[in-house]
Amino acid sequence: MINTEKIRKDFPILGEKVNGNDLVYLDNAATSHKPKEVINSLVEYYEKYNSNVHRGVHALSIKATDEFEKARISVQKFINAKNSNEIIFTRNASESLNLIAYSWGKENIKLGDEIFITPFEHHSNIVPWQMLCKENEAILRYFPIDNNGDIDVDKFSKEISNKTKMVSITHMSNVLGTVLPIDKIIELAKKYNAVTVVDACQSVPHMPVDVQKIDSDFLCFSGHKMLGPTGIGVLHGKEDILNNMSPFLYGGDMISSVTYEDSKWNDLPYKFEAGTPNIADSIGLGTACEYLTKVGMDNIWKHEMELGQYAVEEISKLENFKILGNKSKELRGGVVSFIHDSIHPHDIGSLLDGFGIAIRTGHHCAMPLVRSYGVVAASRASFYLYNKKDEIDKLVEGLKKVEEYFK
Amino acid sequence: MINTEKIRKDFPILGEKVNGNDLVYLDNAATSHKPKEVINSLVEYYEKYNSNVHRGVHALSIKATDEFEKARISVQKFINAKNSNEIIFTRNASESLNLIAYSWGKENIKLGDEIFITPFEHHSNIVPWQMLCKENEAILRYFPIDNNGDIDVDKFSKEISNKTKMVSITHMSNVLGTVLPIDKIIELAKKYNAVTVVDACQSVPHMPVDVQKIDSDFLCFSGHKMLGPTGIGVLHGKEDILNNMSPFLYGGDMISSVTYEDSKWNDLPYKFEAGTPNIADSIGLGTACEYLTKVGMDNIWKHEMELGQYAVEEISKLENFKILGNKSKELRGGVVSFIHDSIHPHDIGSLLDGFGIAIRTGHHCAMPLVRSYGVVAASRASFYLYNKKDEIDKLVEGLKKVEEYFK
Amino acid sequence: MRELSDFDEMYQEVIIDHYKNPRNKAKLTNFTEETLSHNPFCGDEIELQLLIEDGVISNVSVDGRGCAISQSSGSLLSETILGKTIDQAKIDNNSMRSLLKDEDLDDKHLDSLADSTMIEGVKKFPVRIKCALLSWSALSDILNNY
Amino acid sequence: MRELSDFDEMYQEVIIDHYKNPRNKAKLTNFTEETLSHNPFCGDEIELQLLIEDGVISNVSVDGRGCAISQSSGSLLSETILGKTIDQAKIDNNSMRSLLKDEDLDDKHLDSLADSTMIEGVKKFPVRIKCALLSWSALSDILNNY
Ligand SMILES: Cc1ncc(COP(=O)(O)O)c(C=O)c1O
Ligand SMILES: Cc1ncc(COP(=O)(O)O)c(C=O)c1O
Repeated sequence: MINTEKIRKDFPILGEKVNGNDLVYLDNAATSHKPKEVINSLVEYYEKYNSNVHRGVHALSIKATDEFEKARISVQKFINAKNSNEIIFTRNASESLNLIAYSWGKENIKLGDEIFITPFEHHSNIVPWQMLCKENEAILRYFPIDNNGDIDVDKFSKEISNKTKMVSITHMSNVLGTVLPIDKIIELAKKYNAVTVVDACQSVPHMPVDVQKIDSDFLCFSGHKMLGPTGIGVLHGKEDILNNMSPFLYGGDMISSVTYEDSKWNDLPYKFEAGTPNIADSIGLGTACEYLTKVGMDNIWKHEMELGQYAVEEISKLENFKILGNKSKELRGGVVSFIHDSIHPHDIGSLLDGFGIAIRTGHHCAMPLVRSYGVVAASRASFYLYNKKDEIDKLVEGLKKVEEYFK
Repeated sequence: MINTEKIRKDFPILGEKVNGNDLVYLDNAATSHKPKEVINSLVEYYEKYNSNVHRGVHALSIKATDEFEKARISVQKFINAKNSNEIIFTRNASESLNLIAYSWGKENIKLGDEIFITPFEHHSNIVPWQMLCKENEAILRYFPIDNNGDIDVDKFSKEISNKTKMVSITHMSNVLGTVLPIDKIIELAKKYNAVTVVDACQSVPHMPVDVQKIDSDFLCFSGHKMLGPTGIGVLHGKEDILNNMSPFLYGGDMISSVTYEDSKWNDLPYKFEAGTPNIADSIGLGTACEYLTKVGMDNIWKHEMELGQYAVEEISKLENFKILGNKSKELRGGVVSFIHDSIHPHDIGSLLDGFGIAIRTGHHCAMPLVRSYGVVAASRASFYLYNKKDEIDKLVEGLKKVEEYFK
Repeated sequence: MRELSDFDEMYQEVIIDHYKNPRNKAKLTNFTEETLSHNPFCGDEIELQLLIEDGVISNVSVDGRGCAISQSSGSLLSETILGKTIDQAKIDNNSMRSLLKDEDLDDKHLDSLADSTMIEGVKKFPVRIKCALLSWSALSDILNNY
Repeated sequence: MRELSDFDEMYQEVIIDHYKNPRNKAKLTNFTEETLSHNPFCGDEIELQLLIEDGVISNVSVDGRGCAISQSSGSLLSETILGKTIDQAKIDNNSMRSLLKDEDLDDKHLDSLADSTMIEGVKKFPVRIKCALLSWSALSDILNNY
């Protein structure tokens, strides 16, 4: 098990007061906090060896390049990618998904082809495919859902066909906390030679993820949700697929040579990293990966499943609150969304904030999913390695007070 | 005039030793160093109010959103944009230029249309247009050059025509230090209703830039070259043009509503900012703008012109070294590139690094321009507000020693 | 330390009443203007219908989904503008924005806003000001054409 | 504090000599293999031509543009591999990489590299190792087809 109290000391912000109360931060699915190590790695970069990378013969540039490439290797190891050149640094998961749509999608998705996504997706894993399908006259289809509101893989196995060119699925829903059966889905997709994309925004930060085991073609996540800085995301792609793709953004670093008339592309991963990279934040993300590995992803996942289950149980005890999604233990991580009979999530959120409790309220960038529950907004509590049960108790206390207040 | 010694104290890295020598950092055109204020603003964000923006009702999210939007206003004021919603945060200038090519270019550049760029451009202002012209079967043309190697505006005025749909020019060359006559060029472009893009990577950090006065349609720059963090860039566009453009990247924050079938776009600037923004570094860039304003852009520009001129004079005295580009005073900022008769820039760079002097060597991401001088690489010294004349003296001393060494 | 009672200023009794019992909610069959206002960051919606006859708002309907503030504000707005001239509604709209920006307003303007002034308590919760203005933005959309 | 003399290890006399007087620079008219190796980050180029007959490198030309290290390394390479069998050239190529990675090499392998070992001084300047290997990468490109 992990030592939450010890871990909390690594996170300066957790000592902050909010409206006079200790901060209870339950908004980790939106973004996580950062340990001192990560913040220090940024400061160290800027104070000791700040420089542009890849083209310098001077000491700062050499050191910056080294640390930047070491960070790439930290990320590679964290998700067990085969090769560090399969790790493309982007701004965030949204950009990673767009890169796939623009670079792989535009060339490979043809008239009448089908792309499957699930009804659980974040807007970032919906809109790029909607636009691609519009532009290339392809068809965007949604996974079928069973009576419990879960993905119906059996039914999907009858709907997928040779027309299916791509399957893009979230590994874990950022609203429901449900873990999707991506193994089975990817196996099916492979049968039909469909390219697979995993939106791992809510999995890579919280559970052990091994891209070679998952065997996804592409996998995307954001640094800021996994103790890393804002402004850095990752696209993992299999080397041979990335090699066959055209670049996405054009500019410095991604070219091998330019004449007035024409250009040649650089090798992976640089082919996809145009312009001066986000050097400091890449290094910060590398540090975050190392921190998480030190704590142990297995431990973190166990801890969060426990918190998730505890929150489901406790909130379920409140009469007028309803949990969204499947309550079963195995399928759920540390994300719990709920609605109240009559009190709107914003009002809940505002009052909880008065007690120092930070939850997220709204559509969670998953409007279609939230609407499918008959509401436009829900409240969401989401946990991370530094959260503890008594924070969930505070949340439940808070919810009771909110209800009392609006009676 | 500015007080260099006082300014230097604000930059922690300037106290570093390199190979036992005081760091002499003359690689500012590649990236600049960061003052304590900027580094602290990042630390403060992560330690005090880190949170995702725009959708939260809790205190951290409200504070993060406030500071993020204040940073946008700092940038707006820094370049005197009409409205803060004209400031789009990107990763870097390269992404800003690609955004224009993808979003404005793909829809508006038609078969046979012409785009003009200059032979002075950085790859980031060449390759996006090469690709756009290939895809849309348009023609990429280069500004004519006069006998001094400067842009020939008179000749250009005869080459521009109604077929010219876009003119994209660097404000100041990152190799030659030459300031381009963008006022005249934009005036000409307007006559033919061509849309104008200014690559202001080397101007916004170093001289007062007023986008309303310049009257450019688009203007791009990178935060890391102007005391800001890595990973943050800016696209300025005129509101009505941006409003008429389709989005570039799709995902969270940039949409107004999503259904399973369709999506509607959010307002400016969010329409162009998909996914979680680089919150910390946007705030850092805002702080950088305020720092620069405090010192005064007029002062900085005067200081750099002086350094540039001094460097040109001193290096010109060395027999076997040749300065690239126009030597005239009015047209040149603090960037000086030079070549030696027989010693290759990398060898010069390596030896100078031994003395703690950081210059850049290579093609400076402007291969066509550097090749037009008959070489594949050049050495470049580039200055900023914290550089001083005695650093240029050290450079010249170093160059003499290099020559001695290779004799 | 913030107490629950601090919220009373935002959630005035009148506000809660309008939230639980919204006025003028029934859709109009006879209307001249219709608009949907929507906060993309939270999903709240206000649908506003107006019947404008001879420069006067002679009927109004406000429907929507969202928080106590956005919905009660819509209900209050419907009472404030019903029967007003276009010009007066425009003045009210400006007054409302001034009120929430904490600018000075004279009694004449305040009186005209009537119970809509009760939403003023959100000023202490700046992030909720957008909620309070959602319906007024819908009104702006329509009035801008006049 | 780094002294100019520290650089002597990288810029050995032999290196400077090969830089100033590159061997086997003349383009071949009769060759079986040709490749261009290029460092995208700095622009240095090496053009390598080989005449391969019966599994033996019977003629070689190295031409290019770039720094003292990349160009002298190319010139040294041409001397090292001229007359060698494909197999031996492959061994040399591996030896060269081991040498620069500071791995142990026995005398047989070192002897076969001949003067090319003189480039070893770049090890102290890791960023220049790429320069030293540019011509050897060109050689790899060709030998990989054998
Ligand atoms: C003139 C010019 N344009 C564009 C760029 C590209 O900037 P970035 O690498 O930050 O995207 C640079 C910087 O290298 C530059 O000097
Ligand atoms: C499942 C999922 N996908 C995609 C995203 C988008 O991530 P980002 O905003 O960092 O691009 C998020 C985060 O909001 C998410 O939870």
